[in-house]
Amino acid sequence: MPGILNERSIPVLAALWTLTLVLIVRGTRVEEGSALGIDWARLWLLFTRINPYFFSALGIAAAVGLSVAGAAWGIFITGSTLLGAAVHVPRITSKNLISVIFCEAVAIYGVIIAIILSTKLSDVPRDPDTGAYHPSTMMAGYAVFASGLTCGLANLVCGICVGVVGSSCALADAANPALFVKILVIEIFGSALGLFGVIVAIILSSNAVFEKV
Amino acid sequence: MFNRKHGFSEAFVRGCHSKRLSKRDYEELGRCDSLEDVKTYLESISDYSDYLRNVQPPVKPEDIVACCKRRHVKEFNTCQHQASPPLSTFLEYLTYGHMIDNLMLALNGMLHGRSSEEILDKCSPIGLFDSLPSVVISGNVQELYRLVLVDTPLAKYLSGAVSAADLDELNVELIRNVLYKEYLQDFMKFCSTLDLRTNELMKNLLDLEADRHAIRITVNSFGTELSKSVRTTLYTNFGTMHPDGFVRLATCETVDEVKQVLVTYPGFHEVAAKDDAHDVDRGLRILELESCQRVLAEQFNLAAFYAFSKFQENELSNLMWLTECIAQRQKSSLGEGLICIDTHL
Amino acid sequence: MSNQNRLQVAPTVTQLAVIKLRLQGAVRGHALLKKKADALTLRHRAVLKAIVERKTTLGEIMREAHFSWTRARHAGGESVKHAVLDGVERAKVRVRASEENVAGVKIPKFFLRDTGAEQRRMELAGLGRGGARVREARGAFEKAMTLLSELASLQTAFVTLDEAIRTTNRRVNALENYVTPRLQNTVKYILGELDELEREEFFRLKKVQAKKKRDVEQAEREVAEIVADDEALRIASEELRAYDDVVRGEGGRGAGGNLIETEQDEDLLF
Amino acid sequence: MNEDGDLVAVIGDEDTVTGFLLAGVGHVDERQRLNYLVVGERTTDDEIADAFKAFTSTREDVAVVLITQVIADRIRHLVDAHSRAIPSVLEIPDKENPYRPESDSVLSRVRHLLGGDGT
Repeated sequence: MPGILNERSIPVLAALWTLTLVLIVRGTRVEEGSALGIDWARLWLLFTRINPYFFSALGIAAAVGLSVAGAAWGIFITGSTLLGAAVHVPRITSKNLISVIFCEAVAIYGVIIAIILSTKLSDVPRDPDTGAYHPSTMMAGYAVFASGLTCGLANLVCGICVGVVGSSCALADAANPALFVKILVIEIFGSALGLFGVIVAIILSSNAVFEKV
Repeated sequence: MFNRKHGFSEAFVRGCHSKRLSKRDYEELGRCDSLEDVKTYLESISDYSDYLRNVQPPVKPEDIVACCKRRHVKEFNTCQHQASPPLSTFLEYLTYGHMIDNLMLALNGMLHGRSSEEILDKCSPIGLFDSLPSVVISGNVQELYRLVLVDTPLAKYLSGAVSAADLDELNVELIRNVLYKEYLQDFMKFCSTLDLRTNELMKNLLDLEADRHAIRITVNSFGTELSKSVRTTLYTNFGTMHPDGFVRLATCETVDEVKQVLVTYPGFHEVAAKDDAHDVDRGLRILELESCQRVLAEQFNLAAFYAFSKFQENELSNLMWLTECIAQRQKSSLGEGLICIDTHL
Repeated sequence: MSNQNRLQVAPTVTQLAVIKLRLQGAVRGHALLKKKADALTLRHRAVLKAIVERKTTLGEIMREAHFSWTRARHAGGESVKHAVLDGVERAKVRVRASEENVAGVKIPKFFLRDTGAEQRRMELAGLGRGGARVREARGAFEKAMTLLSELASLQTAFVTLDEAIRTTNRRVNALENYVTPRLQNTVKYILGELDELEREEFFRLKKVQAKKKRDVEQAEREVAEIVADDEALRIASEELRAYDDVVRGEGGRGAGGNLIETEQDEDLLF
Repeated sequence: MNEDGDLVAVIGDEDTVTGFLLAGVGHVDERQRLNYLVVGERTTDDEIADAFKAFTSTREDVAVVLITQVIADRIRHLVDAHSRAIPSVLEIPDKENPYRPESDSVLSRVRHLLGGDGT
């Protein structure tokens, strides 16, 4: 399967994405008159009525899913290079497992955040009069979603970053053992990126409280 | 994304590359007094031991070079077996150069009625193609032309450049160089379909190769019957010197004139500043290997494989030079042929 | 005198003259051949010196030639080699033999000759790679070829001269040790034989003379006795008659015997 | 005798032969006979001997036979036995082994004749 994310496919994907958005927006448009515009009020209504638990679940899924995707990607990049380089220089395998472990750590961040987020969830009934959720519940839902997304995206990119650096590290180590520690430092910085995401995610989610009012 | 498919091969190639003989190794080898010493040294430091083990004394230069060649072929083949497109196509392109040589060998051998085993024996193993044996046993030139056209990857070059009738009359060396020119141009076209970075790097490398090809043809055609108009047809349609540099090269008659042309190009300035005529060739090779070295400093692109194969060739030629020098007791000339770009960072 | 070491000739004066002439010829021939042998040996030595010298430089020249070819191969790769090996058509360099005369011995001498045969296939060898080096290597090997052709001439000269010297020496030796002594022996033999004959004749003549003298003396003495004694005279005249008989008989027999003897001698000789 | 002159035959390893071919001694006649023999790893002594005999006795158009010393050693009896003046057999050094005058059949005769001062 050829790579989906290459130079030529990105514009196509962007166009598709835009088209989808337009369709969604157009689909929600009120069928009256000929004014071609977006019915923001209706969209807003739609948006406020979405269940906060849906957002929470989506956030948790994003946290663990994107992190694992990033970690896997990184491990793949590092791993394939590591294997190739190890054919001729077997000694690098054990040392360069650190790169793989760094990638693995990214997945663990995701899992941790996912666990933290999922412990936030608790059952909050709707307002019996309006049938809507209390604004603080809604806010908690959004916060969990945002925190999950933050953590997931950060970890995805971090995983790729660590993977690329890790693969270079394997090559450099194979060529010259003295380079290993130097590149490892770079790798640590890369892996710290994921941690920033995790910290922000934790802070973000700390505001989210599902409680009965 | 590059690594998903080519990461292993790239790392493998780099692993092979890191096992190249380094400058220090060459220095050590230069101190050897006999080929037995060379053999022992090679066995002790590098991956050659497996290949050298079966070499019986007296050791001949050919033996050591053959071992080196076997090793390179094995590396290359491993790489090729691992490859998936576009790397596999890229590697195939790398074999075409050897294929052209093999084809010319077959053609030449056939014209002289050599036996097919003899020809196949001499063929470079990297450039073997499935139908080569049938090409070799084909009875006449027409048959050979047809066969090549039908089942070899070289068909597109051959059909474009020469006709069956030419094959009989033209000088084999001319055909070889015409094919090589077509091959370079096609390779260039292929590279433009690859990812941006590879394309960029390969463009530089192939430009240089095209210039080298043109310069060498010019220098080597002095004093031969090759006319200037024919010479022009052997130049490629790209290259850093294309087109006006090639036009000027075409009119050159001495090495000095070539140098004057070269001086105007910044890349070749240093090469042209040398005194000896042969230094031009050597300078160009060094230039090529240096740019290959630069390419190897980057990861995640296919140009590394090209650089790898160039370094392979260089090692082979270095080793040949070294062993011959030692065998012929001409160690004073050792430095003249060795080109070692230190591959280790 | 043994029969082996001389010619079987009649020991006559004519033969002697012939043999003497032959001996003279043999001696002169010997001197000439000796001179020729010396000339050849001189030349031979010169050739040997030259061969040794050339062979020593050959090592150096070949080494250079090989190395320049290695350079070509290094620059042009294996394909250059195949291009050359497969590019053979007609010989461009041939050798031409001419002959030189040293003391009557024809010595072949090789000259390199460029036939001008076109070497189209080889001409462009290494066009793409290493062509200039290939041309250098060609020059080096052509140089080696020139030296080798000289060496070939010298070596052929050596072998020819060797052969010629051996033949000449054999002849000289034959003349010296066989032909000349044989002729000399023959001369000696003939001379000896002639002497013998002469001595025999002389002796016989002497013998005859002595007897005649004795007989004459005896007759004279008897005549003197007869003169002195009449009695004796009668007896003397009787006896004288008898002597005449004897002398006639003896003289006739003696001459015949001699002749036969000489003939028998010659027969024996032959 | 050919009016163009006679040929030079070469018996040697690949590089030596190639060098001389480069100099232009190579010849392929109408009957596709070659005037050179490339001795490789698989060439047997018999093949060399056959070629040597062909160059020295059978073929009339060969005046000089060049043979590398290493190979001459393999058929030493034939080389030593060759005593005719034409074709003359020359032993040449090959690229790896320096010239060894002591094993040259002509030179050994030379030294014998010169009585020691041959070198």
